[in-house]
Amino acid sequence: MIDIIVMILFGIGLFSFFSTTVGILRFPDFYSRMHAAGKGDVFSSVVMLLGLVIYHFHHPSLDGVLVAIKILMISLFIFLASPTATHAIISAGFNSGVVPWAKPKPEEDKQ
Amino acid sequence: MEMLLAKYNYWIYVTLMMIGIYAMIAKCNLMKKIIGMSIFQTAIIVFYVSIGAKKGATIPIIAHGHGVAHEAVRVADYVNPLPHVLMLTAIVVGVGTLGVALAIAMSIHEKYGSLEEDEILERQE
Amino acid sequence: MIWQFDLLILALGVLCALASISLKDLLSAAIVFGAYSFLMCLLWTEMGAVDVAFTEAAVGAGVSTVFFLAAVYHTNRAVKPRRRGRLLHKLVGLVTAACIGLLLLSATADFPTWADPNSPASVYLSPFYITETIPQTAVPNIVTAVLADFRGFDTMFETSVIFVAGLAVLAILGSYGRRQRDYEPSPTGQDAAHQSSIVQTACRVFVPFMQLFALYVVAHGHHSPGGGFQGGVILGASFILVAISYDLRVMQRRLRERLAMLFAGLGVLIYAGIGALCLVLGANFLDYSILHTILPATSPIMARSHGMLGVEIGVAFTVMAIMVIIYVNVASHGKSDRGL
Amino acid sequence: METVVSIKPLLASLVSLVAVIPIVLSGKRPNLREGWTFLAGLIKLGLVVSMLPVVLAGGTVQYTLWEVLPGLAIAFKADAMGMLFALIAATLWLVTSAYSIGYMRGLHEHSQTRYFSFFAVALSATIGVAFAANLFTLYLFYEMLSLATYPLVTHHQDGEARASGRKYLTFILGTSIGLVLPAMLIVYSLTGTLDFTAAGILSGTTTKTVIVVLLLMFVFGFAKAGIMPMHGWLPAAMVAPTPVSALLHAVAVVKVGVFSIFRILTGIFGVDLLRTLGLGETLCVIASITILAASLIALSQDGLKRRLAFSTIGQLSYIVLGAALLSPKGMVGGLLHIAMHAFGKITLFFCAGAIFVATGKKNISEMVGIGKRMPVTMIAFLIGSMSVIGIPPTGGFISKWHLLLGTLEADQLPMLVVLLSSSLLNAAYFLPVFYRAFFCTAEESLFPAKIEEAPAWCVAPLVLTALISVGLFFNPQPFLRLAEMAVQFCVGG
Amino acid sequence: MISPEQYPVLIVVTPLLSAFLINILGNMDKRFCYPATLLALAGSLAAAVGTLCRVANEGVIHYRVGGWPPPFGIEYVVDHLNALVLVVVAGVALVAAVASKRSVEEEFPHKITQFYTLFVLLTTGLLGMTITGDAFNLYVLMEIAALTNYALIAMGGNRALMASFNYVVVGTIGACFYLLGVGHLYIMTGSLNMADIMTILPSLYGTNAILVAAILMLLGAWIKMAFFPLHGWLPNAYTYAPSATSSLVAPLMTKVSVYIMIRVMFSVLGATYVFTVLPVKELIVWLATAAIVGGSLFALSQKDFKRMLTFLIVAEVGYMVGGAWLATERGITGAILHIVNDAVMTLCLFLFSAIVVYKTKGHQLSNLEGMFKKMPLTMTAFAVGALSMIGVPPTAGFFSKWYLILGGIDAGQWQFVVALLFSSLVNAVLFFRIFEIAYYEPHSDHHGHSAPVAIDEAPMSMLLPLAVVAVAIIMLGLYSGEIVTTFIQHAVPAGI
Repeated sequence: MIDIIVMILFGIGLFSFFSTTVGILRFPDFYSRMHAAGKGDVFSSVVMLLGLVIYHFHHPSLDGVLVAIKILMISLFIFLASPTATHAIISAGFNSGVVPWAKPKPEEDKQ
Repeated sequence: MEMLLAKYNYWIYVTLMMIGIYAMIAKCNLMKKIIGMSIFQTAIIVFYVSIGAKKGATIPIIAHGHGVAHEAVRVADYVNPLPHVLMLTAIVVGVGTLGVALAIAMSIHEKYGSLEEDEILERQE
Repeated sequence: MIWQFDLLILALGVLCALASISLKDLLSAAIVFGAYSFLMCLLWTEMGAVDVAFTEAAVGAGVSTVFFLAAVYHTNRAVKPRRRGRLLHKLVGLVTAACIGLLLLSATADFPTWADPNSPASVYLSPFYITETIPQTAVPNIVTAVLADFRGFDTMFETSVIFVAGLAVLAILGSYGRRQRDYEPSPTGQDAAHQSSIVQTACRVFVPFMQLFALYVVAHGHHSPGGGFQGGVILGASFILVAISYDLRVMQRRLRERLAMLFAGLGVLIYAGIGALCLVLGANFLDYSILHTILPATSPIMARSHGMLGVEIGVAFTVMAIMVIIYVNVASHGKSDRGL
Repeated sequence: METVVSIKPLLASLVSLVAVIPIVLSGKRPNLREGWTFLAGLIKLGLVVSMLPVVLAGGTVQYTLWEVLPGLAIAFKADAMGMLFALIAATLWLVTSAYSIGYMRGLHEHSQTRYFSFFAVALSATIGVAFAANLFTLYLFYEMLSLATYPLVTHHQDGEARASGRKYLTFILGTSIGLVLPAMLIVYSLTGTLDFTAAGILSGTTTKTVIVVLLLMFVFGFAKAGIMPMHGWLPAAMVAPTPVSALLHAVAVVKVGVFSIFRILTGIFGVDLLRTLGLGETLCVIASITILAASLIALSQDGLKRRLAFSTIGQLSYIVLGAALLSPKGMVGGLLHIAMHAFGKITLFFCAGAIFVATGKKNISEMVGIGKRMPVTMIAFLIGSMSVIGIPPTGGFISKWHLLLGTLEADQLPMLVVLLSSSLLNAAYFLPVFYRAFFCTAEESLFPAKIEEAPAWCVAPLVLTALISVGLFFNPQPFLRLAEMAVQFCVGG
Repeated sequence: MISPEQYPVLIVVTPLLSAFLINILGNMDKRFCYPATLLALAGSLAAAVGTLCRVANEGVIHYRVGGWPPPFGIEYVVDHLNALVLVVVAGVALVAAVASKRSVEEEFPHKITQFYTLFVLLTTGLLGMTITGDAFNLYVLMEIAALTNYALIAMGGNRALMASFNYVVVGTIGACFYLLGVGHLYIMTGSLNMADIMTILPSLYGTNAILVAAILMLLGAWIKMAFFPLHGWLPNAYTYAPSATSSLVAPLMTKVSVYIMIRVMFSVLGATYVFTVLPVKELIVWLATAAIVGGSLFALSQKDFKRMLTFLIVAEVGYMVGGAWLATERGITGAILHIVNDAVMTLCLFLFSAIVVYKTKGHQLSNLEGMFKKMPLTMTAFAVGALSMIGVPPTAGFFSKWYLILGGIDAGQWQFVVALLFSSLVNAVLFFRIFEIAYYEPHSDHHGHSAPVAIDEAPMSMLLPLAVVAVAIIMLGLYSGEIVTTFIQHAVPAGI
């Protein structure tokens, strides 16, 4: 039972990781790539960590619970840190004047 | 195949080391030299840690601390801790060297306005 | 250990290494190098060297990348495209690298197969450490025990190395000792003092937790990966985070450079002092077991454990302080005004 | 023969070294300073003389200061040979000091304090060589002498002095480090000792070729002996103030050279070894070449001191030749010649100096008729040259006589010829000086006919030495006795 | 309270502890630094001398740091060899520290605290390298010494920076090679304790890995000591270093590296392995010959006094390496004796150069004009050092050279003998050129009667150490017999 849930969570996580990567590679410009990276990254990692947490309730013991709590805290940390980082990067990019992508001419940009 | 399995760690540390040495000697940019230096040092760490590895053994922390302190500890269960200790030292030394090297590089840049070895040398004349 | 996984990481590592020395943009080179060290630390976790991995994650992937970035920020970031002239150097480099490589490869033939449980390294000394650690020092984390007790002497000097590094950076860059701290706007017009409030708030939230975690790592080093170095680095990192998200001076209001230097000295003094204490009490240098004569209600064995804790704290002090000092000086080019 | 263990030899060497301190301290008060010099000189002479009875009684005075490495000690031994040399050096130092005062003050030379202190150092080195009990000690003092004489040679500190100073060091140090040191090392690694013994230490240790190589290394290595082609420094060093030339290049330095060679031949190689290997001839040839060549060159020199220098080179080789004859009489002659030539040659140098002080003339061509002006000096000059040539009644005759006997004894007739012909050459380059000085018509004469000698401080010493060299003809003791003892000791026959 | 048992560790711990105290005190008041430094180094020297006496009386001393038995814990081993080197290192450091006062105040008044802290730590590193019996511990201390060294040299500013950067790169390579070598030994033997490794090794002599380990460790040591083909980094680093630094680093760094090479040869790999199994004996003696000749020639071509000295160091390293690899008793004796003598000689020369820099603000040969008149005492002391470099008895230099040459003769390595004599000649030329320059007043070619130069001696704090060193040189010379019989002959491995 637990296994199945874990499987599912992992599945979701992997999928969204995959799509994140695709996004980073394929999106036209800096901002949209960061969008992909930021969102996908946080979401998928949090999901997978949740999977790990649940996995630890297989045979509940003090240690298991402790580990689970630690993992939860990690996910919480990621949940806070990663968006902040994304935000900082994007604003830095904006300050140094990277122009957002406009429809007609897809021009390359350096990160 | 067994050959590969038996030694690939060592081969790859050699590769890393060659990369490092090459960068230290051939690169003209001081930062690149420094990066090469760090790679060189990590390569050594890879080597040592590979020495420590042991099949079918786990991390060198004895399970449940005091709980089972009195029952015999099976050597085969734990990887060799000694190289880890040595490499902690090596890492620390590495970051120390890195800091000093960076500091020197920065003051060189301040003095000569360049990080390229050849330019600095010709500006020294 | 899944060797495919192992090999994959190693391959990636080589790629990153190549990339970081060949990239023309130093900033990206530094970042790629960070990635490289992170791969390394994965590799070591995977080989069971958790403490090494932890340290590498904190030091290699974390702090030193920051140092690199700071340094690059203050020097020029683009590598000049090499015209002619370096051919000789390249040749020499290649030849040397090749020679050394061949030399080392020729040696690998005699090595015991990788991860062989019967290799001399695994059968000669390590069994003693593995079996004797608990009975003799009551510390489950063998690495900590070996680090702080069996080979504690190494560690003391390793702490001194850190201290030396910080002092060296001060001596080379620092305007330390001269009191003037002139404020000058950073070369690029963009003003880091106005980091968006989001970042600042987030950091304000994080920093206490980071420091708490650092203390946990130091204190819990006996039972889990971690110890003085890792904890110290994280502690330092928390300050560095303040410095980045706010401003160097804001950070300095919390930890002045002189104070930091004092901490640094103090840390190593604690370590060496404990050693000397053992000396004074009549045992050999760093022989903690003698401490039970002054510590209330402790057996020699627990005395060792406590002694280790003491030195770990000392280490943490030094490492924290020095990390901060190096960052401050590198980031502000010696005049610790406002940094990046 | 009994050996007395006493610190005297060491003291004899050190006394002038110690004297340097008061000399330097009293640098501001010249009279006091020279007082110290004399005091030291007297003490030194006293010490040397006080050892004379023991030595004449066939004993030796020995003292080992310090054994640095096994078989490598700083040790002193006053035996006949050393005593002979020490006696000469100690006596002449006093005389020369007196002369220096006249000379230096007469010319108002600069930095006289330095001059006198290094003079003292040089002397203690000389005595050290004389009393050295082994090759190592000898080498030590030999080097010390080279270094101490450098400031004396380059006293004037002008371009010329600089150049000849370089030449001096190049020859002296170059040879001693490049030849003597390795030779010494080889000897040590062969025998494990460096002591001078009666029979030599090398016999039966190695092959003839090695011996020959060593011999050549030593003979040419002691460049102070001025054996050609290692003589170049001697004429160059004539830029030094005359007393320096007089003492160091007629007595101390050069004689140290030949003395060292004597020591090596007798003490390290051993006469028998050389005889058996028939190496005497080789040396004889080397020496005689130098004798003739030097005398011929001397003929062509106009500078008085340069002429004297070349004559010195020639005369030194007499001594070497004497040693090389390996016959008792020859060696006696050689040793005696150390003494005789010393007194004769120093007289000549004093005269040259006196002339320079009084008239500022350096070249022979400018001395036409000078006898009318400085008769005393020129008479002394005559005596000196007679002694060097070997005409009775001067000491030079005695030594040359022994040498000639030696050649006969060793039936080396070619050497006999060499000696005689070179004596003729000596006469040929000395007598004209004297002749032109007196026998010239008034208009030729470059000098007014009024007598005007150099200061008394200059004249007195040269008269003294001249008289001594005459006196040595009538009573060559104690030198003859010492020489005979020394030879008999090392020839053992 | 502290028993003689503890002397060995005190040698290292005294300066280590006081380094941090100096730093803390110095942040309160600069003036504490100098006396505190002297105190620390004096204490260390005292401990070293005490240890020396113990070794002389009761032979090799083993000290278990942390009370753990070797090979599990780290062990200090003080035998006749390193007892001697320890005293030399501590002594030289003390003298250099005494002399450093004025130069430091002159050259970087703002960084006195850092300087002295680093200075003491560098000494600690060198002492630790010398005393330890653990291969890895040696590496850590090597790094301490190296890092302090980089910093101390970089403090010279300007050209020193680039020099020191090169030194960082090269030095790191050297240290890492050594570490790799240790790693190879460890993977093959599983031990880090030198003595332990040496006992295990013979069974592995044939293997490639040990060969590589030997090569790596020796390479590491050679890079650190600037042995001939690898000497590129040294001249600049030592020339442009602050004079206070160079008078500590120049005498000790290379010597200690040479000591480490000898240690590795005889106490880790074992003499039999080094001399019989390794085929490189001849080659290295040839290299050493090249080093001596090359170093001397380069020195001959220098206009810069300090730079000339640095090239002499390269030549001297050639002496010692060559002597050690002659594989004859006398040769090795000479090498070890020369470690001692050369440290003192070099100290003398560099103290003098520090005085020159302090007085004339430069280290060109032309800065020396008229020195004999200006500072006779200083020049006399310098002359002693110079004569010792040339090898004139009874100075120390003569006797070590004596042994080296004898060793060369024993081994039949004539090229080495010739090289030694040649370098003596070159040194003679070099130093007499200097004497000449110093002896003739500037532009006094009119019969010496130049304007009388006023005597203007170096400050006492610099002159006194120099004088002490000069005396020490002669004393070492006279007592070299004692030194050899009491210590060195026990240090030479048996069966050669």
